[in-house]
Amino acid sequence: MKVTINGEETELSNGITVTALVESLGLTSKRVAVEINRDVLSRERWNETTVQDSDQIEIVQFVGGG
Amino acid sequence: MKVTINGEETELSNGITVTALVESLGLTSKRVAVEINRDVLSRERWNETTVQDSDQIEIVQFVGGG
Amino acid sequence: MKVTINGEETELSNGITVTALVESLGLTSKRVAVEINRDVLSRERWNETTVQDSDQIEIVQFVGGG
Amino acid sequence: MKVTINGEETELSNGITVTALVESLGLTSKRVAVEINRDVLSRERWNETTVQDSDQIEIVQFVGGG
Amino acid sequence: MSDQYEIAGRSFTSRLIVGTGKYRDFEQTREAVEESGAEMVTVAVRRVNITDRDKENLLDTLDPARYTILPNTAGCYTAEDAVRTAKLAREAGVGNLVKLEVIGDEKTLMPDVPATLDAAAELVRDGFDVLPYVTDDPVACLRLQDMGCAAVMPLAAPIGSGLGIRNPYNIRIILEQSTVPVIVDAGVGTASDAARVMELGCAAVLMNTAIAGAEDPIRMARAMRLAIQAGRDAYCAGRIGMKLYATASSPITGLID
Amino acid sequence: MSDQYEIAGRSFTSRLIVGTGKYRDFEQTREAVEESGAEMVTVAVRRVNITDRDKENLLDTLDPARYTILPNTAGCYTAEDAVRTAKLAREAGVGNLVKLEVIGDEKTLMPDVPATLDAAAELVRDGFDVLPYVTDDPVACLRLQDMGCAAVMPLAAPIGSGLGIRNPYNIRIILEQSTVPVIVDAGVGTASDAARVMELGCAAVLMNTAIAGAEDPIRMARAMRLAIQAGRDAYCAGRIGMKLYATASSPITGLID
Amino acid sequence: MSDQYEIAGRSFTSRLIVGTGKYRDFEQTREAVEESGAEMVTVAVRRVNITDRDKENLLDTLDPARYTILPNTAGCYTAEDAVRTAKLAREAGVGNLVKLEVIGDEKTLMPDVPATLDAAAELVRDGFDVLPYVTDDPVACLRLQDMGCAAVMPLAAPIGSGLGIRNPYNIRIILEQSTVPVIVDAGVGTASDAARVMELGCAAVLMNTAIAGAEDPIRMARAMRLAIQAGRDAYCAGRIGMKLYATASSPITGLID
Amino acid sequence: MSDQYEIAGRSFTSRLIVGTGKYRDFEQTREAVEESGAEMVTVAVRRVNITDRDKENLLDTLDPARYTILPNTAGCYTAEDAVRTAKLAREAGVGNLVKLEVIGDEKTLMPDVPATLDAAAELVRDGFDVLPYVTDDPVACLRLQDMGCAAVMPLAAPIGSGLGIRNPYNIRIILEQSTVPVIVDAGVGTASDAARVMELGCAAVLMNTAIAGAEDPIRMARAMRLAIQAGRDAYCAGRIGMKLYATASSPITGLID
Repeated sequence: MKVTINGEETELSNGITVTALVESLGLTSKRVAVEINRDVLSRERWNETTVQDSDQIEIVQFVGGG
Repeated sequence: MKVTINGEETELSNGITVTALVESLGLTSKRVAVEINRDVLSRERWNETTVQDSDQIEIVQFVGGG
Repeated sequence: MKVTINGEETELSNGITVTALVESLGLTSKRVAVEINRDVLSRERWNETTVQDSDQIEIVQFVGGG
Repeated sequence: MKVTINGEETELSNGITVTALVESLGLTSKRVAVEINRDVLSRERWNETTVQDSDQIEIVQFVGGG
Repeated sequence: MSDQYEIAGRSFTSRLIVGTGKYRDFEQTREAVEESGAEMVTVAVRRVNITDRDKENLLDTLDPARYTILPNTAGCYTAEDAVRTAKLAREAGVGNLVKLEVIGDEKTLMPDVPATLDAAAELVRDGFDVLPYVTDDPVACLRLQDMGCAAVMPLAAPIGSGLGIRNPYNIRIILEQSTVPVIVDAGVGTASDAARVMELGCAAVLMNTAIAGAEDPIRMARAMRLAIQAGRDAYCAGRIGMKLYATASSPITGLID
Repeated sequence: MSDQYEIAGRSFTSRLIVGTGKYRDFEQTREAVEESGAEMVTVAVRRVNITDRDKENLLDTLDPARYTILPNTAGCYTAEDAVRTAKLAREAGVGNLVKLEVIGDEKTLMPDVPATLDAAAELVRDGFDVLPYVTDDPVACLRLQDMGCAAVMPLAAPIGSGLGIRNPYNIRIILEQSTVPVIVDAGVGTASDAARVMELGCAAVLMNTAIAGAEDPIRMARAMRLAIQAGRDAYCAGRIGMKLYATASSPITGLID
Repeated sequence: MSDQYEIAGRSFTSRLIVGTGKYRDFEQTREAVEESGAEMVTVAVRRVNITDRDKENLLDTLDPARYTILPNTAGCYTAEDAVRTAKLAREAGVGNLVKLEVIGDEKTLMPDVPATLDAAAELVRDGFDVLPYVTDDPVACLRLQDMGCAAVMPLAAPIGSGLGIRNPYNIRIILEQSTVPVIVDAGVGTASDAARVMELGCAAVLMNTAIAGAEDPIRMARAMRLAIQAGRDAYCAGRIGMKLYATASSPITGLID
Repeated sequence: MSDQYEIAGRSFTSRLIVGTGKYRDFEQTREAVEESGAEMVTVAVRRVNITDRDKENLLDTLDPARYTILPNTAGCYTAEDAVRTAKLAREAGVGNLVKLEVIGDEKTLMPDVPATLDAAAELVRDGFDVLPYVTDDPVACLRLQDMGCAAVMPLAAPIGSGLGIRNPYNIRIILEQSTVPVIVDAGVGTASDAARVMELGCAAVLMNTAIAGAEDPIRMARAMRLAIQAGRDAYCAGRIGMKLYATASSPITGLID
């Protein structure tokens, strides 16, 4: 299926959970946050949440700012 | 009937028109505006408009201001 | 004889008066002042004063200034 | 003899040296400077200098200042 | 030198707009306005005193045929009251200009920016030519301009403070971005303040207390008229630059030895 | 309202004194002086050009019968040269007024205070009415006044800098102590600067570059005339005080519910 | 002398809050923050670069166990985006503090007051400790305080302008009315600006560009740390009053004749 | 970071020079000087009280072995008295440094420029290292430097006025022309004033009343020590430029959609 991650179209295997997605991106240990279709997804719900076709996913972290 | 004009309770005879009211107050010639129950009443409609019991009436004019 | 007028060496005939000098320069009618050897020479004394050899003469007027 | 010390007339025995005067005032150990008749007297010359009648003597020290 | 500016299709030569509050009496008001040379005057909307109606009306003193009357919404603390007051003013028959003023705090009389924006939007929709009094907030001025206000009127300093133009930097930003006239309203204290506003490139100045509150209001009215002409002339004349120092104004040649 | 001031027994209505340097030509000089409304103008003393004498004389343009001529000693770096220059100026027949100027540094053109004091003392002894240009130094101004100068002329900022009145505090001290007119000379850049000087209570302002150096000198001359009238009026009218905030200029009674 | 202040129940000794943007690299960021003595640092929320994930994470450099992390909503132009960004930041696990920033104009980066008020209200309802960056608008600050923000953060001047505190009068009004800490955010350019903010009585100063943009950021970080301590000490020490002049600091008795 | 400056061959790390007048007692003087971190202190020269000699001597409190003692000529109104006082100070055995001060007016305590120049010339001839207190007069400072003074000490504002640096433009001119250290003396009121002096590039600041006159002199002494380090650091660190507006300090890439 096709989803959009941080603005880029990406091909993902059906039924993948957010936990698996984050792991596949090597971000598990990082302080990141995930938003799906403009709703923030709390870390506790990553496991039970499977990515749906054409989801809009945002994965963010902290960078330098003022 | 009782109405409130500029915050003061006043006794008026039933069926009085706004034109008559303004005249009775000696303001006909003056540049005044009338509001009834928070709606501005255009001068053209003074004649056809009769004051109702317990109307809230505001009659205003211009004064010095900055 | 040689004199210096406004910084420039000039040849003058002996015995010339300041009046004559000013006239020869076409400045009689102008509002000018004359200094000889660093002393101001009042207009009344132009007539009686003859220029001496090697005199340092300044002839000034008014110009725009702030 | 009479001298003036710091503006006050004082009676001193004739022939007294500046060293003795300063000592009599208990100022020997202090950082003070002496002026006689408006001339500063260097410390080296205190010994050889005897106070004269009607001398104007100033004895100063350091105080708080900005 | 003709040098006019326009507000909502009306042309004005005088760049001084004066308030009519705080004067001793109507006669002093009339004299001060006259001396100020103003072509537009602000007025407030207040209840007729029903029990004592005889006292003269301000507009008997200031003929609307001669002066453009700019009713204000002074004293309103909500968008709704400001809109009601504006509508009443228009109904009283002096046209559709309004000085919109929504106060946010009775202690400082500083404007309430969100309420001012809301009221401005409604009044513009309703066909008013809106002149909003607002803080020296470039973004608020941008919004007011974009929604169709006839001018923007940032404050120089709080009403009646006399502090003069506290933040010329914001005024400069507002001028840079504005496509409508920028009129500085409130805070001017003395003549040089008014001149300085004009030197920044503002279209006009609106004031009341600085004149009415002076020991001699009539003379101060003249001072302000002259100061605003002076500041405008200086702006148009192109002032000299600033340098740490110094160039001689007398020639440096022809000096005596 | 007649509101004159006196210098050395002469009365003046205009509180603007203008220099005549740096103009494009005599015609522009004449127009600018005319527009400025000045009654007194400064001029410099320079050598006649012997080899080319034909060019018009400044005083053919500015009739001494109409304008009080104030010769300056600009360009002098010693008391002696300043005194010689002043004497030559007097001899040229425009009276005994002199703007004394002894420069201490050619880069900044700032005055040399000790040399100015020395020259002033000699010129006063010699019967001149001395108007000394000096730093904004209260003590120097006190000395100049005590020795009999007709006025004191502290600078607002360096000549030609256009920085305006850099240190109003010193000017205020000088005003407080002075028994002769205080004329601010040099440094004014634009109209509001001039108005501000007058609002401090100064008797007059002397300027040259601010007008002659503007893109449109004639219009700036007008700006300065108006600004100085405005500042003087504001000073006399008694401005409102300054507050952190705020007093309503519209009545707070009679508001609609 | 212990002299702490509190924000949302947390106590801080350092009154300098620093941003972490615009540094050469994380190492320089770390050094500057270290030298600044800051206990709270602002960070931005941005997308992970999916294609190049390896680069170090800022919070590996600035340990949240040591520094209070203050995520900002920089770059948001609507209340909705600001709220989403704040929620993401909280979800990333650094607590519920947020520096709310809703920009109104990309050219000047000035805040959008109405959008800031809307976002603040929603974030407060949602349990955030909100530190809103806003114009120096006393009414806006009053609203933010009344709705339960943990502090108000008026700007000294536009972000990155380095103009220092443009309008101390507004800051004074805000201080007078505030029951929450007043933190000046943005516009500080150099050490004396920071000291002056503290001398007005503000609780703290937030800055980024002034340090990161200096030629020597590490030394400027130190300058700011010292300046803020200095300004705070001066505020607490009770400065001398201002007089036009003058009192001797050396005794006037005991002078030699 | 070692960052010393030199006066007359002596090196100093602290750029704060403090006066010792106006303190409650010697103990408070000692504490304040200690807290200020000053390495040089000014003292006055006064008559010993012959009738009551027992009271402690200031230099028992401030050990000349630890502090460089800078005697002043405060209270002198003529060059002659200043020279006599300087010679007495030197004779008292604290070296040949002197803060030359010749007052021109007892009301404002402003310096007498000509008398200061005369006294300075004589003291330099007599082998003193002269630190002259003078107005912010660039020409006077040039003369003092040319005659061999060890530094120039223009005032920020009148002694004890607390007005801060009234005319930074003159100080900048003086800095531009000076080959000796420029020390601002007198007029500083609070910490930001001191920081600002250093940011202009001055070598040091001399103050007394600002510390001694504060409600808490010890804490103000600390404030001044920190402020002067801060201002010096900021000067050396190279501050950001000033812009009317604005550059983002958070990255503008990676924003969420």
